[in-house]
Amino acid sequence: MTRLSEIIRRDLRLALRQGSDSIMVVTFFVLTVVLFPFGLGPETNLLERTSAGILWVTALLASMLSLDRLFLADYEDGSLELLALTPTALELLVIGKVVAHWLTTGLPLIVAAPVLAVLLQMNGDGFATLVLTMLLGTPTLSLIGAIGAALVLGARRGGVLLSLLVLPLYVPVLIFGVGAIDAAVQDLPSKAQLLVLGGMLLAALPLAPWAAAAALRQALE
Amino acid sequence: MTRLSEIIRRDLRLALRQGSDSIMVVTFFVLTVVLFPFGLGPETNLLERTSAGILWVTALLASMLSLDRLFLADYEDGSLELLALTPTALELLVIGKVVAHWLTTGLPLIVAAPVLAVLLQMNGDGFATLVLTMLLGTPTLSLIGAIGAALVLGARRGGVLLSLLVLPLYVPVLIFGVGAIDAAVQDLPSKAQLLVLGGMLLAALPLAPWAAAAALRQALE
Amino acid sequence: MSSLATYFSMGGYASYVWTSYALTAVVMVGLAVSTWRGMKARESELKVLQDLTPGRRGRSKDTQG
Amino acid sequence: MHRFANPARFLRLAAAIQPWTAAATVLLIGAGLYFGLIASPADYQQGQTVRIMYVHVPSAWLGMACYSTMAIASAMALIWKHPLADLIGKSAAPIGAAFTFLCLVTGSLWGKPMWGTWWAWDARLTSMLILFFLYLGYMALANAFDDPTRGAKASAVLALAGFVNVPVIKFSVDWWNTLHQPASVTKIGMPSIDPSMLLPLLLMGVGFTTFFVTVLLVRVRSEIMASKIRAIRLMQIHSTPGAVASGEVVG
Amino acid sequence: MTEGWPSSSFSADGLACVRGERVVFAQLDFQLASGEALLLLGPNGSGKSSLLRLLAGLLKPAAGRLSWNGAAVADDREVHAARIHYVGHHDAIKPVLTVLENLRFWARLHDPDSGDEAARMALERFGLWRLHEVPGKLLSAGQKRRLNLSRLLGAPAPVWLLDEPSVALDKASVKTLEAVIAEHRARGGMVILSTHADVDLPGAQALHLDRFAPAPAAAVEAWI
Amino acid sequence: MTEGWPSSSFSADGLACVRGERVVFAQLDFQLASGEALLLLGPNGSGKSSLLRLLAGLLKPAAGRLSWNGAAVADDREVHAARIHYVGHHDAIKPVLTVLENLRFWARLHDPDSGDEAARMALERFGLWRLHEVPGKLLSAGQKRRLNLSRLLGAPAPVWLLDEPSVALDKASVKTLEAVIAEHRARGGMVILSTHADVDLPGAQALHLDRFAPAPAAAVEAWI
Ligand code: HEM
Ligand SMILES: Nc1ncnc2c1ncn2[C@@H]1O[C@H](COP(=O)(O)OP(=O)(O)OP(=O)(O)O)[C@@H](O)[C@H]1O
Ligand SMILES: Nc1ncnc2c1ncn2[C@@H]1O[C@H](COP(=O)(O)OP(=O)(O)OP(=O)(O)O)[C@@H](O)[C@H]1O
Ligand SMILES: [Mg+2]
Ligand SMILES: [Mg+2]
Repeated sequence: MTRLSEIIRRDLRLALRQGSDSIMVVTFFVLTVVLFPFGLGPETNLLERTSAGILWVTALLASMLSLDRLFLADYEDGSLELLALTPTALELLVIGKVVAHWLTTGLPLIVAAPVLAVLLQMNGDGFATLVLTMLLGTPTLSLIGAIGAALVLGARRGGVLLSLLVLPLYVPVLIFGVGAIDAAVQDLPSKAQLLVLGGMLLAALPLAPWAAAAALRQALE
Repeated sequence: MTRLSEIIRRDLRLALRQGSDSIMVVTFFVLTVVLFPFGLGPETNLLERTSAGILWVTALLASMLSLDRLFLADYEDGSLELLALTPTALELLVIGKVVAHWLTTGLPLIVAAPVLAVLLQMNGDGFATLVLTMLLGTPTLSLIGAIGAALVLGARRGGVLLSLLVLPLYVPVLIFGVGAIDAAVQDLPSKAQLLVLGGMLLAALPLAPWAAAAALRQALE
Repeated sequence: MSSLATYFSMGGYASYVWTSYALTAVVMVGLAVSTWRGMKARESELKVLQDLTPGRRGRSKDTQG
Repeated sequence: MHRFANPARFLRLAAAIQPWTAAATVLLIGAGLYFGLIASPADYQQGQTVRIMYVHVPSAWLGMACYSTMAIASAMALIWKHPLADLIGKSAAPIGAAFTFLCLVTGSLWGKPMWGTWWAWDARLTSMLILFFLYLGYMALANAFDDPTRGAKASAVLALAGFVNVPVIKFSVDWWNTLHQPASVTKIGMPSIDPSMLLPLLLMGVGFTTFFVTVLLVRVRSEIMASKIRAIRLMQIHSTPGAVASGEVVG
Repeated sequence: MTEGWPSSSFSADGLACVRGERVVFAQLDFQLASGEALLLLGPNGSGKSSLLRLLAGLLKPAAGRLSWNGAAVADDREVHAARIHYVGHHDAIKPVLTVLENLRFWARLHDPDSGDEAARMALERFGLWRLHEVPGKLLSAGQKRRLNLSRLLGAPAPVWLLDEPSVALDKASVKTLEAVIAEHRARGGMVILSTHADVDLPGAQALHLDRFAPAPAAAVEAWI
Repeated sequence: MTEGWPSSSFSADGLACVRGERVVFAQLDFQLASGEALLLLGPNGSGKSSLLRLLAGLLKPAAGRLSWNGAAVADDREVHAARIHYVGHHDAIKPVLTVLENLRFWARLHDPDSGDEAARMALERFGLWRLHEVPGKLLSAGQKRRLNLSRLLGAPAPVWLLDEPSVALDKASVKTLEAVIAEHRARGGMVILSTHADVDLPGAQALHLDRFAPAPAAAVEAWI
C-alpha cells in the first residue's frame, strides 16, 4: 500500500509540475464543445436536444486523448521497466497510475461539464444526472483506456491506433451515459442506466488492470 | 526545388511503407462520426440537420490529431536537426512535409466524407459542396496545424497546450465550411463562403510555413 | 429472350441484386487470389533463400505441404 | 518456446484437407447460386430483392464466426503460448473483416429498396459496424510493431478484450435503440423461412464456411513461411562478415 | 549501510533466449556465489543486454531455469525483484523532478523504509549532491548516468545487474564506479556487468556470449 | 572523390554557451585551418555536445562569434549548412527505408547532384554495402552508427562535427573511422570531435572544455 500511494503521489507531482496535462484535457473538452455551436448553428432547440450527446462524445475523446500518454513517458525513459522490477504487482502499478490519471484529468472534466451544459442550453433537470453519469463513467473510460494505452506501447503511431482500439470499447459507456441524462431530462427514471454504468465500472475494476498488466509485460519483453 | 521534391517523395514513401497513417486518420474520422448517432440517438431528422456540423468538427479533430505527429518522428530520431542542417530553407521543408501529409491524410478524409454523409443521412444536395469545402478547407487546416505540430516539439507537455490554441484558428474554416454546405442543402448560393475558404487558404500558404519554421528553430535549440 | 431480360431486371431491382452478388464475388475471389499469390510469392522467396543457406535444402519439403 | 511448436504436422494436415475444402467450396457455392438465383421463387413481400439474402446472411454468419475463431485462437496463444495459435488469429482477421464488410454493404444494398434508406441506426446494423471496427483495430495493432511476435501478443489481448465487449455491445445497442426508436424500422427476420429459400441459404452458408477454412489454411501456411523467411534473413544479417555481430572483436 | 549479505548463490542452467524470432543464445550456464562478479562480453548483438533483462525477470527464458539458492526464481517474481538492482540503457530520469526526488522515489519503491540519509550518501558518492536540487532535465548525459547508478546505493539489494554502466561516464566516474562495485562485493553482494570498454573487476568470471550463439542453421531450425 | 578543399579557416572568438539558464562555458576561442583536427575533451556536463551543436548552428552562442575565413558564420545559415556534416547522438535512420535509401536521401538533400556511386562507395567503406537493401529497422546499434557515419562520404563537406562517433562501434570500425578522418584531413578537410574513449587523431589540438567553465560564483550569478 505504501508503494501504491508512492506511485500515485509521484504521478500527481509530475502532473502538477508539468502543469498542463489537466489543463490540456479540460481545454480540449471546452474548445471542442464550443466548436459545436459553430458547426450546428445557434438554434437553441437543436443544441438542447444534442447537448447530452455532444458532452459525452467529447468527454470520451478527451479521455482517450489524454490516456495516450498514460504509460508512454514511463516507457520511453525506462521508468516502466524499473517499475516492473520493484517488488510490486504490476496490476497495482496500473491501478496507481489510473487513479492518478483520473484525479488529474477525469475530475477536471466532471467539474467543467455542468458549465458547458449551460453553454449548450441543456435542460436544468439533467445537470445532476450528467455529473452522476460522468462520475460513474469516466473511471470506466480510464480503466478501459489503460488497456489500450498499454497495448500500443512501442507501436508505430500509437496515438491514432489507440483511438481505433479504444473507441469501439467505449460505446456502451456512451450509450448508457447519454441514456441516463435523456431520461432525466424527460422526467423518466434513470436509475436503470446508472446501475448499468456502475456495473460496468465494477466489472472493469478488476479486469482492466489485469489485462493492462498483461499488455505491459509484453511491452517490456 | 529538387530538395522540395526529394522531401515530399521521402515522406510519401515513408507513409506508404509504414502503410497505416492514412488508414488510421480515416478510421478515427469514421469512428468519431459513428459515435455521434450513439450520442444523439438515431432520429433521422436530428442527424440530418447536424450532419454538416458533425462532419466538419470531426474532420477538424482528425486533422489536428494526425498533424500532431507531423514533425515528431523526425524530431525524435534526430532527422529534424539534420534537415535543419541541410542547405535548405526550413520554410521549404515545412511546405514539403505539409504537402506530403495532406496527400496521405487530407485526401483520404475527403474521399471518406461523402460515405459518412450517407450514414448521417445528409441531404443529397449537399454532397458536392461538402467535397468542395473540404478540398479548400483541409489544406488550410494542415497548414495551420503545422504550426501547432512545430510548437509541440519544443516543450512536450506545454506544447500540447499550445497546439490546442491552434484550434481557435480553425474556427473560421469550420464556420464557412459548414455555412457553405447548409446553404447548398437549402438551395441557396454558397459561392461567397467558398470564396472565403479559398482566401483563407491563400493567406495561410505563406504565413503558416514561416511561423512553423520559426517554431522548429526554437525546438532544435 | 424477354423472359431472360425480366429475369436479369430482377423486378426492377437489378442494380441492387446484381451489385450485391458482384461485390461479394469480387471480394471473395480477390481475397482468395491475393492469399494464394502471397503464399506462392513467399514460397518462391523461401526456396531462393533456402538454396542460398547451406544445410537447409533437405527440409524445404515441409513447407510445400 | 518455438521448439515445441510443430508446424510440420499442421502443414501435413492442411495439405490433406485443403483440396477437399476447396472443391466443396466450389460445389456448395455453385449449387447455392443455382438454387438461390434460378430455382427459387421471389418472396411475396420482398420480391426479387430477397435474393440478396443468400449472400447477406452467410456473410453475417461468417463475420461473427471469424471473430470467435480469433478469440479462441488468442486465448490459446496466451495460455499455451503456441505460435500456431497466433498465426491462426492473425490469418483469420482479414477474412472476417471482408465478410463483415460484405454483410454491411449487401445489407445496405438491400436496405435501400426495402426500407428506403441505405443505412439506419438499428441495433443489429450498428453492432455489426462495431464488429467491423474491432476487426480493423485488431489488424492495425497486429501490424503496428516492428517485431511481429509483439504484434501477435498485443492483438491477442485485444481480441479477448473485444470479445468480452461483443455481447455487451449487442445488448447495449438493443437497449439504446428501444429507448429512442421503438420499431419504426422494419424488423429484420422472417417468421418462417420457406424451404425453397432455406436450401440455398444453407448451401451458401456451408459454402462460405468451407471457403473460410480453405483461405485460412493457405494464409496460415503463408504466415509460417513468412516467419521462416524472416528467420533466415535475420540470420543472414547477423552473420554477415562485415556486420558488427561478426565476432571480430571479443571482449 | 548494510552489515553484509548472507551467503547465497545465483545460477543459470541451460538458459536460452529468443528475441525478435531469433535464438540469441542457448545452453548458457553460470554459477555465482556471494562476493563474485560476472563479466558479460561479446560483440554487438550477441545478447548481453538480453541476458541481463532475462536475469532481471523482464524477459522469460525460452528454455532453462534460473535459481537462487537452488530454488527456481520464476516462482516468485516479487521476491526476486526485491533482490536485484537493474541499470539498463535508459536512465529513467523524470525531467521535472529534482535529482534528489528522482532518486528517493526509486529508493522508496524498492524499500519503503529507506531514508533520506542513504539517498544523500549515494548522491555524494557519485558527486551529485551539489546538484541535488537541480531538475533532471538540466543534466548532461554523464550526469544522468551517474544519477541512475546512485540508485544502487539508495536502497540495498544483493544482486546488481549493470548493462554497460560506464557509457557516458568520464574517467573519474568510472573509477568511482569500480570502487563502489568492489565495496559491494566485499559486503557479499554479486555483480553481473556487460561492457565493451575496460572496466576493472578483479577476479571476475568472464562469460563470452558469442560462444553460446546457436549455429546459423540451428537458429533457423529452432523456428519451426 | 573531391580534389581537395581550398585552404580555409574556421575560428571561434570569445564563445559562450548558456543552457538551461546556466553558463556552460565562456570565453572559448579556437582557430582551425584546413587539414587540422580539434579534439573536445572534458568531464560529463562540461559542454562538449553543446559546443558541437553551437558550431553546427543548431544553438545560438550567448556571446562571441564564429567565423569562416574571417566572415561571421551567423550571417548566412544556409551557406554554413552546406559546409558542415554533423553526426550527433541520434542516428536519424528511418526504420522502413533501406540502408541505401536512407543514405541517398541525406546525400541528395545535402547536394542534389550527388550520385549513387558516391553512396555505394561510402557504404562499402563502412562495410555496409552488402546490407544496402536491408530496411533500417533490422540494423544493430553499431550498424546504425556506421550508416550514420557513411553520410560523411555520401556527399562531401569540408567540416565534420562528430559527437562521440565511436560509441557502439567495435574496434575494427573505429580503425576505419580513424582512416576516413585521416583521408579527409589529407584532402584539406577539418574535423572537430568529442570523445571519452581513445580515438587516434594525429596532431589534433585538444580543447579541454572544463577549463572554460565559469568560476562557481559566476555560474550562480547566471542562474539569475
Ligand atoms: C447494412 C445493413 C444490414 C446489416 C449490417 C445487417 C446485418 C445482419 C446480421 C448481422 C445478420 C445475422 C443475424 C444472425 O444470424 O444472428 C443479418 C441477418 C439477416 N438480415 Fe440483415 N443486415 C442489414 C440489412 C438487412 C436488410 C435491409 C434486410 C431485409 C429487409 C436484412 C435481412 C436479413 C435477414 C432476413 C437475415 C436473416 C435473419 C435470421 O437469420 O433469422 N438485413 N443481418
Ligand atoms: N526489442 C527487441 N526485439 C527484437 N529483437 C531484439 C530486441 N532487442 C534486441 N534484439 C536482438 O537481440 C539480439 C541481442 O541483442 P542485445 O541487445 O541483447 O545485444 P547486446 O549483446 O547487448 O549488444 P550491444 O553490444 O549492441 O548492446 C540482437 O540480435 C538484436 O537484434
Ligand atoms: N537541453 C538542455 N537544456 C538545458 N540544459 C542542458 C540541455 N542539455 C544539456 N544541458 C546542460 O548543459 C551542460 C552541458 O551539457 P553537454 O551535453 O553539452 O555536456 P557534455 O560535455 O556533452 O557531457 P557528456 O560527456 O555527459 O555528454 C550540462 O551541464 C547540462 O546540464
Ligand atoms: Mg546491449
Ligand atoms: Mg555529450
